[in-house]
Amino acid sequence: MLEVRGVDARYGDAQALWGVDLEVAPAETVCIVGPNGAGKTTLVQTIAGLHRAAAGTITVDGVDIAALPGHRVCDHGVATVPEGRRVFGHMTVRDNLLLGAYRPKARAAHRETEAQVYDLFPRLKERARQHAGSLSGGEQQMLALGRALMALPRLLLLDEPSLGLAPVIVDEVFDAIAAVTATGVGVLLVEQDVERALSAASRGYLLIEGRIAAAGPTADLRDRADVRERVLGM
Amino acid sequence: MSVRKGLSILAGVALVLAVLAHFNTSLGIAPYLLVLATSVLFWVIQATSWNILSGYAGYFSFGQAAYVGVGAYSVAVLTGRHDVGYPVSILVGGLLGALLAAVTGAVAFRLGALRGEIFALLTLAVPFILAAFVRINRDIDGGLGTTLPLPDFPGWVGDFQHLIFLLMLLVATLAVGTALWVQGSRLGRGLNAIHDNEDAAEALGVPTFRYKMLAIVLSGALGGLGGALLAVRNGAVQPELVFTLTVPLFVIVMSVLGGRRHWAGPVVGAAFVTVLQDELAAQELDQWGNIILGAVLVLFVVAAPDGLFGRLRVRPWLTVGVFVPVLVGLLLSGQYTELDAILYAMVAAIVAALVVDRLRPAPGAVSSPAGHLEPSAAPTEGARPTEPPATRPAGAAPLADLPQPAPPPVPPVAQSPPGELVSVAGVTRDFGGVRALDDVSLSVSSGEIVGLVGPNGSGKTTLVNLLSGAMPPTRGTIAIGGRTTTGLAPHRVAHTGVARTYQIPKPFASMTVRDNVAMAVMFGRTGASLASAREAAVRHLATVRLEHLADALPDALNLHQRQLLEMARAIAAEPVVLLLDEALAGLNPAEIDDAVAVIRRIHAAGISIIIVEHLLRVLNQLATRIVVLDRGVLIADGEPATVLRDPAVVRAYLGRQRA
Amino acid sequence: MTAVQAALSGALIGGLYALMAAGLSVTWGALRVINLAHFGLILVGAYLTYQLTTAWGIDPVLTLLVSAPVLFVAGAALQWAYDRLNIVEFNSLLVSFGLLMITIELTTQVWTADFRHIDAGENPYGTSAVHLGSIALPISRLVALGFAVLLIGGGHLVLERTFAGRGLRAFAQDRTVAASFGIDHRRLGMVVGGLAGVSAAVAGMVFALGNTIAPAHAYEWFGTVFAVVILGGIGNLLGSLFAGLGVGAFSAVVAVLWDPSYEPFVLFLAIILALVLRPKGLFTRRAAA
Amino acid sequence: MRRRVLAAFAAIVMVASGAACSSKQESGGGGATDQSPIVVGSTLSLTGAFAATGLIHKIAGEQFVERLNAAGGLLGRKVEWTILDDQSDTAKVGPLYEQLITQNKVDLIMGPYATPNILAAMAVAERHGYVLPQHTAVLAPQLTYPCQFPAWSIGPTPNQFIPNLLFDAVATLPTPPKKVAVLTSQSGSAAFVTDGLGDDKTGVLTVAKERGLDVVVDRHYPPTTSDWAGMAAEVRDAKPDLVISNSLGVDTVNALNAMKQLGYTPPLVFSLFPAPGPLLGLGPASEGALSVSIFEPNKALVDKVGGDAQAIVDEFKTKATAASVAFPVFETQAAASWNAWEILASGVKAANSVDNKAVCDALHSKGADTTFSGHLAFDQKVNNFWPTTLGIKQIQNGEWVMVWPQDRAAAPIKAPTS
Repeated sequence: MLEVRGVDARYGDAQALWGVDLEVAPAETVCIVGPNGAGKTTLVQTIAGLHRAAAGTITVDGVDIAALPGHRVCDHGVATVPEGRRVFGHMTVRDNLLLGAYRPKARAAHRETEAQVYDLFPRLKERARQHAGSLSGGEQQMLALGRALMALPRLLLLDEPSLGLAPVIVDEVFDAIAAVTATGVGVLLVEQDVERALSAASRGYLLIEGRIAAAGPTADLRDRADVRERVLGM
Repeated sequence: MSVRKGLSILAGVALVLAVLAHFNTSLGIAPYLLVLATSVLFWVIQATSWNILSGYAGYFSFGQAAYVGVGAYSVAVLTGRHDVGYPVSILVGGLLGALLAAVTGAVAFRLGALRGEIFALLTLAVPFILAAFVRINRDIDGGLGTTLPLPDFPGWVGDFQHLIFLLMLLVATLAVGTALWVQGSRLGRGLNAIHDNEDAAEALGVPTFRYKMLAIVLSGALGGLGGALLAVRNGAVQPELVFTLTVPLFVIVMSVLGGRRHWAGPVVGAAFVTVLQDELAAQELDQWGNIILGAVLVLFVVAAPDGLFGRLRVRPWLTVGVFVPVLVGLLLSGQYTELDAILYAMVAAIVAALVVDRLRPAPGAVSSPAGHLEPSAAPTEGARPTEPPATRPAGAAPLADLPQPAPPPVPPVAQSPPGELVSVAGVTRDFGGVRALDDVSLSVSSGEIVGLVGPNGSGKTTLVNLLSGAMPPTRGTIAIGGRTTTGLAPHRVAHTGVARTYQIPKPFASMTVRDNVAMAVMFGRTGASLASAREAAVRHLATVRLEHLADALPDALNLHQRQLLEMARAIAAEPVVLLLDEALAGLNPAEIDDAVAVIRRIHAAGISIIIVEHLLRVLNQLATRIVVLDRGVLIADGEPATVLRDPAVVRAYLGRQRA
Repeated sequence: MTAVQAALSGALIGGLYALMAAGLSVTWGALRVINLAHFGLILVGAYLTYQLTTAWGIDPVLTLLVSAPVLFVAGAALQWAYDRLNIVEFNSLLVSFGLLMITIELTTQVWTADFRHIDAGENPYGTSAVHLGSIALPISRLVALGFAVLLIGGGHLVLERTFAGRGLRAFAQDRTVAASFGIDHRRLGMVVGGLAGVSAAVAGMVFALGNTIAPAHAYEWFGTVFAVVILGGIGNLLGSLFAGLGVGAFSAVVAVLWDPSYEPFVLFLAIILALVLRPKGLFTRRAAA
Repeated sequence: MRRRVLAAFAAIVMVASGAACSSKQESGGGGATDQSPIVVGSTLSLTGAFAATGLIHKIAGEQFVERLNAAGGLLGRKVEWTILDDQSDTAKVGPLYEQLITQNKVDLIMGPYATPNILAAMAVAERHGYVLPQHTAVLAPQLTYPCQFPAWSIGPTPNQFIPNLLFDAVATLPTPPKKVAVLTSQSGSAAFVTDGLGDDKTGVLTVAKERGLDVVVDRHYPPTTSDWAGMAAEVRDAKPDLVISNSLGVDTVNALNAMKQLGYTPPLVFSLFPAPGPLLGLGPASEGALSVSIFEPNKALVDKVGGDAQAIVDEFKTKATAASVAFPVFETQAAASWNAWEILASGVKAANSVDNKAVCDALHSKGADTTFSGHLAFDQKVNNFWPTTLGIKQIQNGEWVMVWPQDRAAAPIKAPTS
């Protein structure tokens, strides 16, 4: 479904990504691991259209989205759960969710999707009228996920979903990710908790200094020397 | 350039100007240039006065007219109505300006929330109030205006124009000298830190309230003196003259156009805008004059959003190289008056600098990629242009591949006597109706590393904020090393030996990594000078192995490096206890191991540590004790192994994943 | 009785303050542009109403049919320029100050600096009133309040209840994340800028109904309007309505019970007090952090 | 880096000053010959808040200079007028006059418009010993410079003179007013008529009491006032016979509008210094309103002045209409302007020189001849304010008509219609 081919990204003169290739299939969770500063967030932003690719193609179901501005990328079924959750704290939980359904297609179906999201995260329903800023970190992560689901994505980009969350909450978040994948959505996961990422995903990519250094099933990756040294610290 | 040298050059320039003005007739300088120069100096005073608070510390003020008005009316009332001599009334103008500033500051700065636009509105209101007060009060002038007598002055001064020029020059020199001195002093560094991140500055030991008060009082005194001289120059004072919005608007225009972070910015801005305005008025353009002025303003702000001086300074030779030939050329052509020539030469120099800047951006003027997520994921290559390539291991991530030299030991801290270091007794903290901490008691002995864990929203960060003094407890007391810190300002708490890091790093964005750390040394318990603080900073950077990035700006650092910078800054304050608030969040295992090693080194130097962390693997390695909070209540406190088996802890926090 | 009359009249004129403040507040809050040129747009709105009414004898309220579209385009164009040139916050203050100067001088070129006034013959609203016993409610002020409630109330509903409104609020808080959900900030920003222009057209029209117009007025509006924007809470539309009414009524009562000369003194002291007690604005809901 | 910049600064200063020296010597040579024009300099508020009236003074002045040159100029030399725009900003007036005198080296100066600006210009004129004819400064006691010559005399003590003039005029009405409401703008040129100035507390308030009138409303408002509803309500509820609006510009218009909106029209209104046009624009609401004037182009008055008066008045109307002035009538402001120029011309002729000291002395000893105010003699003891020719004018049938004092009136004062 998602195919990234030969993508470069730059910040001014500085190049952050070098010829990145990757793909994600429907109902598949794929993780990207690598040291800080390897370009993982840049990669997610480039796919989401928030950063312009300097070269290469990014196709979603055959449509090249690499040149589209950020607000057009979601039209092709790509939704993002950004690092640090970034819910709209001054808006209610429900308004956050409805915002997720901003694009016309999602807007038309927003009632049904909203019900589905509440089924997945009952706690959001309880708090629908509360300001998102008053939620706990775990609840905010649920909301960020729910908000992305409201966009009826076929591809979900998850950037550091466990960041700053208590273990008991991280469990819930990863359960929810699994549930989402089960509905047929492709998930691209960036996660510093490498153990978690490798166990949640079926395939993975090792990104080092803006280049894909290794790729394969997570079970294989775990055993590779460079992964163990560079990201697992063993 | 040292401050002292700067001041002596400034004094020299002032002296030259004074001599030129004194002999203007014999030198053939048109008397009108003296008049114009007096106007320029007035605006230099006001723009500089504004800049000391609003530029350096970032507290945008719309109240400059208040100081001008108070100064002018001091002269109007004392000299115009009560025959008090000019010298006294001018000084009183400065004093009252300072007093007014002190009152404004005391109201605004006592309340931490009065920042940004709220502070701006507060200051906007002050001139309105004063204007109304003058109009109501017939003992002042009831709004009728006051005329002033011609001052007496010794004959050697020359005529009145010489007198007022010299007075303005004196105060302008004082103002610019003050701004120059402030910029190079601890006060200036502190104000800069306040501008970048006030909370972090306070936590590092910067006495923010005192510094802001100092800045606003200096600003008020200089503004008041300038206003008093305006009254003398004009010979008449009306409320419409002094309490007008055009004063703050033009002062802001001048300072921002010139550049707010450097003392010379307002000087350049004031000179340029005043000369331009004057030239436009003299051209008999009527409305077109203001239209051109407006257009120039729009163009230059768009072209140089961070101020003209910054652009000129990057290329001094280009600036002078364009200015001087154009000036000389125009003068020799005989077609232009001196003033036209000066103005056109200034415009030519500015335009040249801006155009060249556009074509070939100067080093150090890298603009951050606007409109994108903060570049925490910025690449490790490039983006650190100030760093000489040789010191960077080519093609390697800075941390992981570094050869592991024996890191220098953290300088040992004056050991506090063993025993209770941190004591938290019955502490409760409410936010509105929500109780974030409920009757928490906790004690930390020296040498411990205490892990603080709990679900999100359980009160961990609140406890860190209470310990660092960022907020007071609703009830209960906190003591550090036997000394009660409850009720102390955060910078005082810092001086008792508490340092902290922030969950989301809060570096001072306008300072290099080295200076970020040097700030902590300067404002820490020992209070070193900037020069020695910079040396010490390099040592602390070596402890966290960031020394190769000492000259980079924080924007160019990735998350891990920023968190290391937070730690370097914290230990630079030479604390006895260090509060680490999720300092490892977002790091991958390899980086975590690296950070853990740093923390161990810090601990080995005798610093006790309280660490908030979700990663139990880390706490198991590091902590001597674990404390668990749940919904504001302390539910467990003890050995890591014991605590992590506690059923209540498992239920509330750990879930199915055990340590 | 006099005080009641004054308070009511003051509150009604507060509708005008609210109209002037609303556009400024929403572009500041949502787009982070402090658009001083907004005062210029209000001025142009007032002159357009004057011009169309006196030259063609159109009913002053109907002049909105012309001035609102014109100022919509102007507001949208301004926002387009600010966005293109990446001008936000305090630099926008400077740039828009330059633009305000230009606007004021251009209106002076066209209409001269003379005081202009829509004569009674062409202005059916100018001097008539609704009488309730001894209380008179001037029509021009009722128009001000009516438009304020309509425009601000409508704007509030749009912000709260529609997808576009949510999009704008989201954009105000986090433009990057908002963009990733399909919010085209350029277009939305231009629409908001345009609507702020429309509010300026309405404010200008209302001002021209009951006052004489001169280019220099643009500066005189600063103090009160900024006070209303900040007291109401930046970006808070309903807040600016309430703050407008409150400031209007409060100053009128001070003027009657004490003396008009004390009004700015008391008003701005009260504003400082209000800021000290409620620094986030009087009408901002307490959002949990 | 800083050192280099500072060095550059110093270099700039040196070069600038050096260049200034060299160019100066070239331009200093051309001394004034008898054929060179006489240059008069002034600022006017051509933009900003005072621009509406500033334009009237510009048109009147240019008209005067044109006529003067057509008649051969002064002392056989052409007259040139340099006008700079002070943008209605008092702070700019002083430096601009300094510029005119020291850089442009004008021979003579003319005052700017509006009292605060005139005070600022007077300080400069006094420093340089220039003669300052000025058209519109009314704050007589503050105009202490001996070579300042007022062209619009409202007497040395206007705070006594104006109330008495007004009350004398309305006392001739069939039912003279008994209750007065006083609204006062807290600005330099209006408030002193209500409250007096300095130690002299005489003003509308005290004079009204002396004459047994009842002051039912006394309100002072800041010049920035924009909401008149409160004052309007108070006036309405106090039911005065006469509303005295000691105000400037359009304040009276706004106040009357606000009253009208409350369903109230005061029986009789006096407006101290109104902008002439807008009050007429109120239509019937302003019929019968009173104000002060030194000249109105009423036929009777123009005939009485005689000479060129009609031609001047007509020519002004053509020019002002062309410049789209809202109220293109040669009334008090334009007449004051004309007076000021005639004072300057008279002084130069009498002194037979453009030496400012000589002109000043000549004006003191010989006075000046004016078209609209006759011969003026300047008394230094009262700041050169000559016996006032100020009268009361009234809106009758939509036009300003001089109605008081009787010997200079074009028509008798009319009683309120209601």
